[in-house]
Amino acid sequence: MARLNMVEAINLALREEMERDKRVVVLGEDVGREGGVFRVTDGLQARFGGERVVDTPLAEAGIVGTAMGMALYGLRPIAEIQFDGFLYPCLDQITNHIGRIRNRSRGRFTCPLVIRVPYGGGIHAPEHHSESPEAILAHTPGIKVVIPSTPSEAKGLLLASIRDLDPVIFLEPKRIYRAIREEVQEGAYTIPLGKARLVQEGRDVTVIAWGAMVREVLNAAEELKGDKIDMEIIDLRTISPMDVDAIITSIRKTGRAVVVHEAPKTCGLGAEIIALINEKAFLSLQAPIERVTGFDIPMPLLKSEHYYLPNPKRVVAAVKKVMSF
Amino acid sequence: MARLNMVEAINLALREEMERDKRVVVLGEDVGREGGVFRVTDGLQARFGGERVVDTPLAEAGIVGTAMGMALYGLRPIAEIQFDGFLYPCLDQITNHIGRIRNRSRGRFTCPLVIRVPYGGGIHAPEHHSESPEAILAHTPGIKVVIPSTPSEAKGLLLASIRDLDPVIFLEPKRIYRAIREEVQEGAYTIPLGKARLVQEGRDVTVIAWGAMVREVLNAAEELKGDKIDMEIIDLRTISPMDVDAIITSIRKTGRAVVVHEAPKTCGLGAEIIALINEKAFLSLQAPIERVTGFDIPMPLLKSEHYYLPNPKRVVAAVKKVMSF
Amino acid sequence: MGLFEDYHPLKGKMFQMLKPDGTLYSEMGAPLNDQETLQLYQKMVFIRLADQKALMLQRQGRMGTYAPVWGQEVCQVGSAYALQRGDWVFPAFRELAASLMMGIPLKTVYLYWMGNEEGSRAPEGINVMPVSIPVGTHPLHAVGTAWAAKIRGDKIVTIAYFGDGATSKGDFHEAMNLAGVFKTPSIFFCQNNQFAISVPRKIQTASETIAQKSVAYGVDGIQVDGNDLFAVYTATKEAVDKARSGGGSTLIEGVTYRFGPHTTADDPTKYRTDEEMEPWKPLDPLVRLRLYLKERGLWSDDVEKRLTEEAQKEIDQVVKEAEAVPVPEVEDIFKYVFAEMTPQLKEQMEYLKATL
Amino acid sequence: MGLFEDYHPLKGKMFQMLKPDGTLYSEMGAPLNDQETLQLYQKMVFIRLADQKALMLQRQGRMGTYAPVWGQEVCQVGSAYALQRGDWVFPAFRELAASLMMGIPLKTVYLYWMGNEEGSRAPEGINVMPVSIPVGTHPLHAVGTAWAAKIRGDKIVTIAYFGDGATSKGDFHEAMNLAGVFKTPSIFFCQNNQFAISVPRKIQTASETIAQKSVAYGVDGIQVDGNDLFAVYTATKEAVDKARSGGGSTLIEGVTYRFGPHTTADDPTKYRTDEEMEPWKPLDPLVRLRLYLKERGLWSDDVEKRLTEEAQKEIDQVVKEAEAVPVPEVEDIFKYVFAEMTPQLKEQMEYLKATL
Ligand SMILES: Cc1ncc(C[n+]2csc(CCOP(=O)(O)OP(=O)(O)O)c2C)c(N)n1
Ligand SMILES: Cc1ncc(C[n+]2csc(CCOP(=O)(O)OP(=O)(O)O)c2C)c(N)n1
Ligand SMILES: [Mg+2]
Ligand SMILES: [Mg+2]
Repeated sequence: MARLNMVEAINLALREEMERDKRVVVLGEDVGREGGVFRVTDGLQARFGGERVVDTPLAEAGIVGTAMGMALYGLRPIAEIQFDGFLYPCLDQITNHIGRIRNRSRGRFTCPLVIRVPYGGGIHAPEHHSESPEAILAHTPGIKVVIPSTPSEAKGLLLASIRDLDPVIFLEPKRIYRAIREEVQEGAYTIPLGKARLVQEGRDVTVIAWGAMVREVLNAAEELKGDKIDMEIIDLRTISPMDVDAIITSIRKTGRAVVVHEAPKTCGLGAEIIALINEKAFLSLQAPIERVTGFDIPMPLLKSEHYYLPNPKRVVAAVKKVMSF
Repeated sequence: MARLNMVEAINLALREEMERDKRVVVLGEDVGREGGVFRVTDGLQARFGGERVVDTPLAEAGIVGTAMGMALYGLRPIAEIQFDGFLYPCLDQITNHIGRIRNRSRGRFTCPLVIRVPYGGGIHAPEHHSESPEAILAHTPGIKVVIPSTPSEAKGLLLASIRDLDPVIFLEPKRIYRAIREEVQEGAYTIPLGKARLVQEGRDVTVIAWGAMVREVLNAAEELKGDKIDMEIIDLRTISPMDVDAIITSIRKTGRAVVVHEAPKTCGLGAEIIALINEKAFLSLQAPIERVTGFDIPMPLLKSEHYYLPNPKRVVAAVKKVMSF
Repeated sequence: MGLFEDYHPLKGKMFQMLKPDGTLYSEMGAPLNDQETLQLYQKMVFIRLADQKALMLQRQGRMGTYAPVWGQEVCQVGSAYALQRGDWVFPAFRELAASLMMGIPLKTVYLYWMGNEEGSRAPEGINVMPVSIPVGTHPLHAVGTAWAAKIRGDKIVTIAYFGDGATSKGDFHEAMNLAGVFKTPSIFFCQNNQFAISVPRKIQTASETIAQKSVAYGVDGIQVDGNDLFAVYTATKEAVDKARSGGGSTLIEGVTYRFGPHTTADDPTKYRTDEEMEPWKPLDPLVRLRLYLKERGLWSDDVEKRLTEEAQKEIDQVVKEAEAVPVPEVEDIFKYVFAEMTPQLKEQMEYLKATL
Repeated sequence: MGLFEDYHPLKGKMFQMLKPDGTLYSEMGAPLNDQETLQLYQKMVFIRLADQKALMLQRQGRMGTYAPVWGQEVCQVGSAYALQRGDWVFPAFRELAASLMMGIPLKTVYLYWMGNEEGSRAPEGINVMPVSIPVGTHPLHAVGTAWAAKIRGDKIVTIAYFGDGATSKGDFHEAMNLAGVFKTPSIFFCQNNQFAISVPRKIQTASETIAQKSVAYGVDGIQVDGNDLFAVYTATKEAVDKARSGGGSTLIEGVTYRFGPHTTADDPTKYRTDEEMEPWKPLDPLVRLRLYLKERGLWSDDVEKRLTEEAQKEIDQVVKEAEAVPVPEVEDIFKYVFAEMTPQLKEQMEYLKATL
């Protein structure tokens, strides 16, 4: 078992699954010779050839639209959108076609495919390279949305996504692409979609996060150690469909919650989580749920990025606020 | 003062404003000779000429992208997207450009423009013609989102939108385009953006809605008359930015709430409203807030549309549930 | 053969074989024999009646909005006839004729426009995709499917149908460009019916022809008389054969005219006059074929009467069957969203059942 | 003049005036006089040094990701020189040269790449839009602005700069098509630098040239030697004059080569070899101009030394000033989102201040 970072773990998952399943093809801008701008697809074209690892023209709607056509025919395409900010041109294909074809054809046509997108801020990238569009996707029927938070999680979730019978958007938190290194199992293992991960058990407050924010929350937990606050941490992993049971079970126990996300606050996924808790665990709630989120502003350029991003300090403040209510 | 339906009221607003302000131009598919597929722009081309009322090629991103260019130069373009389902190709231009240009240029470049979109279900329209993408827009920084619920509201809100210094998406609930007729003032009057309307005062429960759903709520209130439930009804009018004060003030009084919208439930605007109430009026809440919404499915074809759409019956059930908690 | 060189779009020639008076342009003869031609004519009689029936059903409130094919039958019949069974068709929303040609039951088509998702379920083995309402978005799928077949080594071709309006959309461009780069076995069939709702062709693009847009993608293009069965068939067959043998994509512009309204929701008098339509009337694709068949002794008033009666009877029967299909169940709107229903959807379904 | 007919893209000729050895192709002479030419050369020396400086600043961690113009100076300097003050420029992200030419201070450009939004604030009266990162999306704005000017009756033109990769995007297509239909005074300047990051031009599109894509839109198109100042200037001037006098749009393909990495985040050895670059090296646009100027007695090692020293001094001063600009305030990320700050943003700003 090797110690890998998330880039390597995803690369390994792709390689192993392409060996196993001849239907899997990879397409996107610079995924071939270049191996992807983050090197996630490094070496795949050399191994599997230019027909299965395809450098495409610069056309995001085209990439996902043709991927859908491939999936209709029985391939298992994995499309890469180079950065989060360039997912917007795909939303028409995703919403109006990819997420609907099974339903509208009553199951006659389906398009199991994966759209991989490096996602989120925190790496001082240029404008439009640090976006968090996950709530839009979670609001879109017919697609699943997966966001890993560690290398080995990334591998298992990606394999499950590729094998899923429905389209999956796989958002890769670029901030932790290389920041975490851990043991990653070789060979196929899958982590079921739709199930959250209990990162840390606790009894006082539930902190819910996903992707790169899980690490921020863990850092906050570290800071809070002296305060004797017993934090339960949930990593959602799949944000659509969400693991409502895991959330509710935890709130029933703790009675308090903080949700953390990078996306703008208004209509972010945090709102949905609060609404679900309101609906299903109202009487357990002992304090208003706090949101630690990005702001309702365009993601700032790098000099101001630190203003925008949730950090352990803000998480700590929210936890303390919730605890002292 | 004439009794007009919403189509006529919007038409009147456009006509009067184009008379008044030479900078206003209208562009979109079939808005000219045809007068729009809903006749909202009827007669405008004959009156103001083909240069100010422009039939464009079939290209939604193109329409809003060029509208942005026009606005940069100082015109006040009003772009029509023919149906809600065809707004998706514009999301890239809206999110990555239109909503950002003021901020990214530190105010040096701005693009005040209006994008009008017939919106929502209930008229037995074909596929992709009955969508409710408002939550996506409310999650997008830098744009305002306005949804009128009656003809005279539509006129005042549209005039305010055209004169606003920022880009406004104006969603027109096509289900009530011709269903409501009321007195509409001639001449210019504006209804301020960002302010909700108190449709009906009440003390027991706050029902929050917008657009076509306001009428459903009023019908529910009618049905509930015998039950002696004193309903307060709020029409949000502007969903971004939202009138949080109006919501919180009402909840502080009633302690109970129901939110009604047509869009899919998960990550819909209802969630945000619940989250806001949780944050700002937690201790006033006497029952979980209920959501009466569309489902997390693609909008069904016309034979099944009635399954999908919120109706007075569901609103009544939700109000009773909230009251009996 | 050099059809695509001979008729390179920048040469300014439209490919034609059958004159409006029913005689052939060339001595080379017809590409289809008498039996096939008569059979296709019969199909077209059926299609035209089925189309008119849909218009009527809509007017009577028995069908939702409908987009008639009236006037464009030859574009679809001629091109679909050049395909094989396993080939894939990606229609827009006006493709009654192409769909029926590929084996989609009329009942399925009617169900769709009546507002039942069952109308988007093609029979197994018939690769006709559901109607695509978002204009210009589906050629990408046709390219993707063709590409997949190419990767798999299968010798199938795909065809996307769309209108002149669709060529202005970004997705059309991305599809053509990808087809050019990857030499996918995909055919782009543009039915230039002169209008996108009210917007006339010359406001749609300043390009002189739609066919010449192929030049931007290094793809073959050809403009054909879309009301000429033989020309449409021949050009499509050529494109299909080329695609099947690895020669890549073709953009075919069929020049035709929409005789009916855009859809039943449309009032064409708002944007076109009778005089504008006048020159197109004698170019009715059925008339031309009728003249041809008559000349060859295959058509008479009696034949027409028989074909019409047979078709009408069948159509009436189909309407009956389609109208007998019950309204979808509550489950139906939930159970096909994912392969397996999510807990959220189950809960929402139970809630709906309880509040119906 | 018939430049756009003479060099119609389907004739397969690239427009050139200045040979790589610095001599002129034709006896007609240069379109710019000696003084102008020397002045533009001086600009280019400055630009190249400012560009190299940015690369270095990035390597030292003093600047964010940067996209160098190295090798493409003439495309931008030659075309921008054909514009007038009130004209509008819509850059992509590699337009250091065009921006400086139009009067954007180098400090502003540096601030942008250093990650400060002040770097997107053009001085009043200088109509250069901020960098547009989403590839291919900004030509639409150029078309819209040109269209607005046309409606207003103002005689300005707009120019959008973009790369070969951008031509594959749907928005590029919609922009070209709209420009064709509405005859907007807008110029599409494609710097075909042979790569979109790692993707070579021939995988980007099967179209033989980028210029010929104009045929799809009924718009003029021309391929020019993008490393030839006189050709770039002349073609752009022609397009500008035409646009200003109501003749509509032009697509100009400047054939050039990116000498540097795609951006500072890129490792070009992954996808191109030194041998591939070799033939392009003698085509360096500055070398050619130097040879021309030398021939005319306007260039010497001394001149070069002086220009370099002057430029370096100025650049160092600008770096100092840019680095002295303080990090934006908390308010700055909130106060420009809307004309007036919303209650939500005020609340969020207060929260942020309290938790910093
Ligand atoms: C993306 C999109 N925009 C707008 C519409 C509304 N609409 C439906 S058909 C149509 C015109 C289509 O014209 P064309 O492509 O020529 O096809 P035709 O209707 O003539 O067959 C329009 C604007 C749509 N369905 N999709
Ligand atoms: C819509 C979009 N997709 C992807 C990217 C990432 N990206 C930045 S530049 C680039 C290549 C652009 O190539 P080209 O248009 O030829 O311009 P060049 O970089 O060569 O100047 C890519 C893929 C982007 N910025 N925008
Ligand atoms: Mg048409
Ligand atoms: Mg390039």
